[in-house]
Amino acid sequence: MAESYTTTKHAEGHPALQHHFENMEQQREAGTLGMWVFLVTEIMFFGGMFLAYTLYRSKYPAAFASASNHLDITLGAANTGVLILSSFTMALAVYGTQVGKRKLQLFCLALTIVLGLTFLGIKAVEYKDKYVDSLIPGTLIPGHPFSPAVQVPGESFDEHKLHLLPGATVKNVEMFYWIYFAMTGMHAVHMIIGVGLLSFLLFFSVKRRYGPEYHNPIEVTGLYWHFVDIVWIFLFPLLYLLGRHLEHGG
Amino acid sequence: MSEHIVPVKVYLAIFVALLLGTALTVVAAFHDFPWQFNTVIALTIASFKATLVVLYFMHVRYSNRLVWVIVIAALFWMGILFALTFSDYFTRDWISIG
Amino acid sequence: MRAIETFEPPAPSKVNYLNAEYGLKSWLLTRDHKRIALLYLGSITFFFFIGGIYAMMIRLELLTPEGDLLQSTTYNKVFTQHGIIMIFFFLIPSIPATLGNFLVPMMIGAKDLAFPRINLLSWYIYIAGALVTIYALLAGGVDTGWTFYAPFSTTFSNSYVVATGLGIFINGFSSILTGLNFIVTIHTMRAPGMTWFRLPLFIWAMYATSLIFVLGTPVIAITILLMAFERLAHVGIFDPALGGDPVLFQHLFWFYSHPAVYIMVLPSMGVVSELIANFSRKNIFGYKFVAFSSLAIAVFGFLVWGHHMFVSSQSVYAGMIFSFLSFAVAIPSAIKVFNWTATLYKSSISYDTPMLYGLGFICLFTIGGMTGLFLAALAVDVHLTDTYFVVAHFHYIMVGGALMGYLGGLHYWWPKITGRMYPEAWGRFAALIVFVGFNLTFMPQFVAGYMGMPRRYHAYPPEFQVFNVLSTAGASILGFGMLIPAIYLVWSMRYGKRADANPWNLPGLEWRTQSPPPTENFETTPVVTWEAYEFAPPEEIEVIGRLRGEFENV
Amino acid sequence: MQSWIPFIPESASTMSWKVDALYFYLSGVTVFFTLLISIILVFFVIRYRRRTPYEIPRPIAGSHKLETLWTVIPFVIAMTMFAWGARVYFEQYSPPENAIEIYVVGKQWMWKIQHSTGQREINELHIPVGRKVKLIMTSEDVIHDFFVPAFRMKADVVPGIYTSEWFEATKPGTYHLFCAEYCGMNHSGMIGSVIVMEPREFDNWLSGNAGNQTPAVAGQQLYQSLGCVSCHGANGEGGRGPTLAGLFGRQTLLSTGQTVRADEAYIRESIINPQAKLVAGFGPIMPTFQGQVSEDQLVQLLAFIKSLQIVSPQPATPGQSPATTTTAPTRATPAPNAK
Repeated sequence: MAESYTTTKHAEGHPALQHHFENMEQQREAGTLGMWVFLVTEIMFFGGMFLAYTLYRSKYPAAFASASNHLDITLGAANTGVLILSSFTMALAVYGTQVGKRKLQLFCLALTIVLGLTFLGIKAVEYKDKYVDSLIPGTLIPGHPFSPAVQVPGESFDEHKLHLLPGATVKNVEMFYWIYFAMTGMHAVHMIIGVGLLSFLLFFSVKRRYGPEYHNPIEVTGLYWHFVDIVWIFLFPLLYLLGRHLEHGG
Repeated sequence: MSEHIVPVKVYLAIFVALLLGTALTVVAAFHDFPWQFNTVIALTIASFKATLVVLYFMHVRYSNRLVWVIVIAALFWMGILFALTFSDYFTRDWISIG
Repeated sequence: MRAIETFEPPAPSKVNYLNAEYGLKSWLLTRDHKRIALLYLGSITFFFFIGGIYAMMIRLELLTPEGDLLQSTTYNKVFTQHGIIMIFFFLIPSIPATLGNFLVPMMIGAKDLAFPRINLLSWYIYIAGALVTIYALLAGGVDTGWTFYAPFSTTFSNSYVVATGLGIFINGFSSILTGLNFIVTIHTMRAPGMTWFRLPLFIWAMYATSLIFVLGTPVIAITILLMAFERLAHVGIFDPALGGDPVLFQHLFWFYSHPAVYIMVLPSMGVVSELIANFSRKNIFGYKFVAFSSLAIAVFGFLVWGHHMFVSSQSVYAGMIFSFLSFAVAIPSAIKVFNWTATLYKSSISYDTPMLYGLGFICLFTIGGMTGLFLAALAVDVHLTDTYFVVAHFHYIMVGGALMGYLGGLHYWWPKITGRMYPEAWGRFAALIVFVGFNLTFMPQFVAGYMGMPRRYHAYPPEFQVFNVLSTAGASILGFGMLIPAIYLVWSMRYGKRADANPWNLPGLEWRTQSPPPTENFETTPVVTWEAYEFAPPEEIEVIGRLRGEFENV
Repeated sequence: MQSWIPFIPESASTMSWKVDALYFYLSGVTVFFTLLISIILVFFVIRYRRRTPYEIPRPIAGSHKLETLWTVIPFVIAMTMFAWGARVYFEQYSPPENAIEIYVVGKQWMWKIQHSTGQREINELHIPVGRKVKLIMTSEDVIHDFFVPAFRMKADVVPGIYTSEWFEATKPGTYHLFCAEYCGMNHSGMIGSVIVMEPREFDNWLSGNAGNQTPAVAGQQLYQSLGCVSCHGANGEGGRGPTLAGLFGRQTLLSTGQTVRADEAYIRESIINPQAKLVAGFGPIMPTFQGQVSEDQLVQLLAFIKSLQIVSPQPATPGQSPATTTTAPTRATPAPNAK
């Protein structure tokens, strides 16, 4: 980044150059920096929830492991794969725009949207499963309280029933599910916003707005999309995996 | 900020590494390690994956110092939030009220 | 001493940002940072007077020991709403969103902020948050205290907690966007030649403030959100009856809310640096120390939140860590005070209104800062926390500090903003009244606090009455002192003497364009070849005392 | 209520003068620096006032020496304040051995106090002069704070956990008791008094108010009526549930292999959330008592379990006066006779 401008370049005259910037380079720099600063706020926003998670996980380990084991690891892992793939296609979309491969740009943007929607679809299925098992905490859905069936020791295994590890209580399992819904829900909100942004980009890409000279919007949306991916990269082990070994060990 | 165009090969390699990391963390989760190593392993793999995304997909590896500073600052502030909060919770038992 | 060289005034032009366009639409859809600053100025002034009315109600109730004027439920709402409005809707946006918005691009030689649309959006977000909060106040108000401590807020209060929380949550995004805009603008849009160490200290202060906006505000947002959900849907994070921990709420709340104190006072420190240097026609003593102390305050400010929780059942050892760090954060503030004072040595001090506020700031901030040490000292804090001592201390910082700086800055840049001078005699008179009224209001509260009077009490034992009578008397004077500028500033917008481009004869960039400035601030992009506060050429620099060989370049 | 020094509240505990001493030090430093800055400011403002409208003073370079000076000196002073404050704070929050234990339950908007000798009070606390008194406190609803200005002591009373504060009164008299953490509508009415008495008067007061069950005895009744006996044994000797006699204060091995000190917090948790920390060798068979026992009753159960500790002949803890320990009247609790 230029610490100061030695010369005042005149506007390049690109139609996308806003009046208050000196040139496209400055505009691009500002856009990228702005998104990075925004991502810092996002990190702190999720940070508050990760803090609450860490505290209660260490306070109620058995309940959190029991609740975690009830989550669908197959769907969770599949979703992780979907999201990683979408990050990959997003990176390719940026690449395609940078080097002017328009077909690659359009195809990858579209594919990223589809993968984002796939993720949200799988998430919706998981939420529905939790609803069926009465695992929606508090009165988030009025009239449908948190009342999971609990597996009694010796009873045959029922995947709809909650298997409580020693030391776990239903009440603390409920807290896990609130943290689960709060974190994945907030993540899903970010996904929805991301899909919205990508649709906007796709629309204007079709209209040939972005190319090698002007691709900052795609680039910064890519940064946002990768960030949402990173949040999930941490959510997946923390919510789905920790405590899995207890299920089989004891 | 001169622009750096990352070759597709690199993206592909990172993508494969991320998938492998995911598979590895799932497998490791079912294995019973001593002490708290399950948590340590899961978080190490997650951090590794996140680092790959940040460095390559988000181009930080090719970015200027300012972006590095921003990324490190974000982690540092998360660290403050965690470290000082847990400096309370971890030392509460040191004096018992009884 | 040498005579001032007058800067070449820019060619006068009739077109400026105020008359470039007309009509309501031209204001509501403007992307000009100067117009957005005025939109903010109007909004926060409105909230300042609402908050002020609440303050007067509090003081009138406390005139007598009995709870006679207001019922306890009403009183609890009044002090809560005083706090929420003054903090979230006046003090936090005050200097950044008005003076900062107006001046950051002008002082660095840019045409606008980096993201003008986001800037306008931040004002609309502020208004949206304000409307939701006003709805909550009209519907029945809120009585949790501005701190929203769980589980009172999550479970026990019977007031409009969720609506108020939503208002603050929304409002938070306005702060975040302002901070983001400033950081990007200062990094990428400085004029040619405007290096980091040529930046006016106000810009350093705004940069430090923006860091806190960006790093702290998201945490209060998520905290308020979790609190609201807990109240709405009985999903527990904070209420012990639901397995939660109320102390976690305090950690998360103060992680933002302690740095928020620096959001309020850092911009004022920036303004005061401008005032002290410019009205004494002197380069600031130890420029780099003052600049970096702003950043140090922003960073250290995040490490000390636990000093609000010394008696909260927090671990004794964590208390010691937080106490230690709290004393450390006092040092950069002390450095600033000493440097401001040293700047005045062998200078040429004028007694214009902004300077009076600047000098008042130094005095009151010293008291406010020093009494902060009482609250950082663990053992004394145990006695003082949640008493009137705390109330007095933070009013010395927020009114004596933040508000004094704001008023000083408003007067200082008023000719630039409006193109008109305010009446100088009235200005000095009001500054004096505010200073006297303020001290009379809050000095007795220090004593009442050490005597043991708890805060947030609507009735109190009669032995505390004498302090409260003094305090109420002071508040009346202070309230009167606040009305005077409100009247003459509005008056001057139409009838004030016209101001030329550089009424104070100053070297800063914002004074090198016409008053009021044109829409893009400068006719041509300026090229900066001078240092900050360069009244005289650098070769005339005097090295004081026997410290030769030690000096840094100014 | 004032001491002989103006603007200082009455000092009535061993901690008061320690806090006051630090306060005087802080005040001295504050007054010194405020005056220093103000006098320099006023002097400069007069001495260097602008004399002609166009004069320009010579610029002055900054000075690293001066900057170092006014960084290091405030830092050193600040560290003395820190060290002094931390030292006294540690003392304030380290509960002493052999203190009279008194249970405090805060609720909107009153203080409910139980002496271990059975006296109950509301919004009043009677204590003897010259004895260490430790309060074990919890709340039924929101956060409160037990604040006695004359003792320079306060601590939050937090629902869900036990907190404690202690003091040793030095002077008989009646002192303010305030709730210092905002707790809702009648927060400013959640006040009372601490009455410090000479030991003999206090004994009189104790015997004059005798007749209530001690918390331990009340706890014993609860222990029976709640059915704890069936697993933990009539005298806490254990059975299907772990042994309770002698449990308090001991390290206990848990089913997870960890050990935990059986303190107030542990016992409280084990009653309302029994599965959380299972004792090694016992199954998760105990039902939760959350919602079935009030905070008052929890305190009584706690007192009972603590009393089981004393297997050998009772040490003469002065808190338990002979009138109440020898016979344990088991009649139902009458209406509180304290105001």
